Amino acid sequence: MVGIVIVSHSSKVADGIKDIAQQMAKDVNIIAAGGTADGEIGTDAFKIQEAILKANTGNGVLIMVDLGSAVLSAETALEFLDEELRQNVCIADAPIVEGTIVAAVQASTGAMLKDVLKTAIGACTLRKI
Amino acid sequence: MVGIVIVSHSSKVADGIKDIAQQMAKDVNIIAAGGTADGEIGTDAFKIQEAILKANTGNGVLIMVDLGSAVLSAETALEFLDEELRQNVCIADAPIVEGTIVAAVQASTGAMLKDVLKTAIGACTLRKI
Amino acid sequence: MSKHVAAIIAIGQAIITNKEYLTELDREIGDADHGINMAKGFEAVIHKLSGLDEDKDVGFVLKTVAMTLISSVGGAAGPLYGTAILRAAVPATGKFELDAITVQAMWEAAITGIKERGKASRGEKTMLDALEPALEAFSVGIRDGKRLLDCLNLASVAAQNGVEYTKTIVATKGRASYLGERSIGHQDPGATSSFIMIKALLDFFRSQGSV
Amino acid sequence: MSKHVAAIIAIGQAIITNKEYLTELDREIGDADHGINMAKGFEAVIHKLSGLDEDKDVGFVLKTVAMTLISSVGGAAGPLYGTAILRAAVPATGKFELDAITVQAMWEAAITGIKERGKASRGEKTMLDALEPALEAFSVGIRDGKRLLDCLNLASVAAQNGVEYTKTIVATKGRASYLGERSIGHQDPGATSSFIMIKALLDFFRSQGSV
Ligand SMILES: Nc1ncnc2c1ncn2[C@@H]1O[C@H](COP(=O)(O)OP(=O)(O)O)[C@@H](O)[C@H]1O
Ligand SMILES: Nc1ncnc2c1ncn2[C@@H]1O[C@H](COP(=O)(O)OP(=O)(O)O)[C@@H](O)[C@H]1O
Ligand SMILES: [Mg+2]
Ligand SMILES: [Mg+2]
Ligand SMILES: [Mg+2]
Ligand SMILES: [Mg+2]
Repeated sequence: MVGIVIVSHSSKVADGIKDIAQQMAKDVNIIAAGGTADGEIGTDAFKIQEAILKANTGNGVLIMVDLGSAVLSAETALEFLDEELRQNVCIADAPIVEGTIVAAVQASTGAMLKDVLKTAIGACTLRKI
Repeated sequence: MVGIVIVSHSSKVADGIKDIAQQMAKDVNIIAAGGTADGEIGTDAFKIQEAILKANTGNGVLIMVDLGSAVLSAETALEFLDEELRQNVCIADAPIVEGTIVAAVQASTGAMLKDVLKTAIGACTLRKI
Repeated sequence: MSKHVAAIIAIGQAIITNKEYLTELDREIGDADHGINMAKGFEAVIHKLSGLDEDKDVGFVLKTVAMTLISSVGGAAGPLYGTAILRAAVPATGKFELDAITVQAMWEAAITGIKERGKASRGEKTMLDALEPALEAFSVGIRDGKRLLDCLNLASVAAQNGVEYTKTIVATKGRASYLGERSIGHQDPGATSSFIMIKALLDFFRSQGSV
Repeated sequence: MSKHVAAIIAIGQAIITNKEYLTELDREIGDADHGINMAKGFEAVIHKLSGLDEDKDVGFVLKTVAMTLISSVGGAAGPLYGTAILRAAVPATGKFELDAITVQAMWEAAITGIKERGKASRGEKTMLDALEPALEAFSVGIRDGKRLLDCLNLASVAAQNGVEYTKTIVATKGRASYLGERSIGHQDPGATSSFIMIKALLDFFRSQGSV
């Protein structure tokens, strides 16, 4: 199954999204990587790198991010990965809460990374009301 | 200023979004209303109702939601409000993290509810990557 | 205890008995909490009703039930059943006994409430797929001059068929809609809890030998 | 302590001195943490460098600085300055003294790194609006055969002008872009920290009476 890393500036947000998504997709490897190393609001490329390694079980990893600056840290994390794994990780330009939930459900079916990514991106068009 | 209520199934998510948004808009009245009354994953219409009352300072309230079922609780909460306040509250069909942050920034300028709503909805089109 | 309170407690007990079952259904196409949510809600309801004065009319009791479910269920079912019961309370205001026509009006109001709240209609794999055919069967019974108990029996059978029907369709509302086509083959938890409640009401009246 | 380590510590001290100032700038058009982030980063850098062996070349030292900033800054500036310094480390690998040409190559690599990481270009109200004109001025100095210190002085003046320029433009990258037109009139915190670092480097070399 594709693994999922949740990169939020807030560790509470990342942890809570994991809780919600895991309810609907309990077998998916979802790793929260929120906040800075010292627990402040921010992101940490090394925490993200570690989370990617944990999330990967051989089928690639989707990274969900909250803001543009989370992308900066996530891309920096990618630079530190082995070339092979890096080819199998992508960052979703998708809403972090909504995207993670639908991506997790999709990943739970054993879908491939590119399809899980597509589903995450598609979350933007799901109406709530 | 328009107040903002954050309705997530997870209290961690709601609290964390408030933390992130408040950093960029410290004067905006942002109230987190996440989780059920007993702290589980879910939503609670009465908690939301209370949050709306707290968030309102006379210029209306924008409600941000994570999933469709949060909308059900939010709309139920609206039913319990006075007609006058209800006219001044709306639920945004917008990504909860991204929408709350941009809405908070917009609200901090003293913008009207309809403009804050529009900004929140527009968050879907903001590219991260 | 008034009969209407006893009836609601019977419904609650049926839900609590089926807590695991409903939760397992929700695990397949949702977030594995429907039984937990509903049982929590009805435990709160039973507790609340046990403290209620004897002399409350059906409308008042139902309002209490609705507010309690709304404040304790947590999932989509909370605002949905809560709104339904709030609406059903209106035609029952001031009443201590319900005739078939009043029950029909209450049921209609409940369904309208659910549809307004959930913006769903029949065929979307929700509780409506049990509740709406059940009301139709109930109404046929009334039209044919059947007793309330027999009308309820027709409703219960129709609800059960509705539950079976949900296995054949795609979910387009609620969480299960995230699964798209993969929701086919699974039975909707909300439709199932609706059926369980109708059946419990039927069994309660049967056990009373009444109506 | 090697001169390049001393230079970095001087830069770090300038950032730490300006912690409040940078944070206040970021309060206007961001999340009020740029000074906090950068000071935290350079405190970690200073601590890290104090434990480093004397015999490390500039490239090694810069890699250490970069990794430390990446792991401790927390804001966008962490991966941006971190990437910049990682890239700048490459032409400095194995070197213990830097000539103007190497510094120019390092600076170019740094800017390329920031642009790649941040997908920004000059005129978007970012650190690039200080760093890029500064490099241009530095390069003009080199072309004109100026000493490294004089080149750095030109760079510092250009960076300061760049900071002033950021007041006149709209932010289209990073957090400040959420403000749209309202970002005009405010000075970019990242451009400011870039200027502070260049100025600190200039002052350090001046105080050494060197280059
Ligand atoms: N929009 C809707 N309209 C009608 N019924 C709905 C709607 N959304 C969900 N439901 C019903 O609610 C049930 C799920 O309830 P529950 O598990 O308590 O909620 P949640 O999905 O929030 O966990 C579904 O099986 C379905 O019958
Ligand atoms: N995409 C980008 N490209 C270049 N510089 C950027 C970019 N995004 C932000 N910056 C710079 O980073 C500075 C903000 O840094 P900081 O406050 O540490 O980050 P954050 O916005 O995550 O809190 C901005 O003032 C700007 O100069
Ligand atoms: Mg559920
Ligand atoms: Mg639920
Ligand atoms: Mg900042
Ligand atoms: Mg920040």
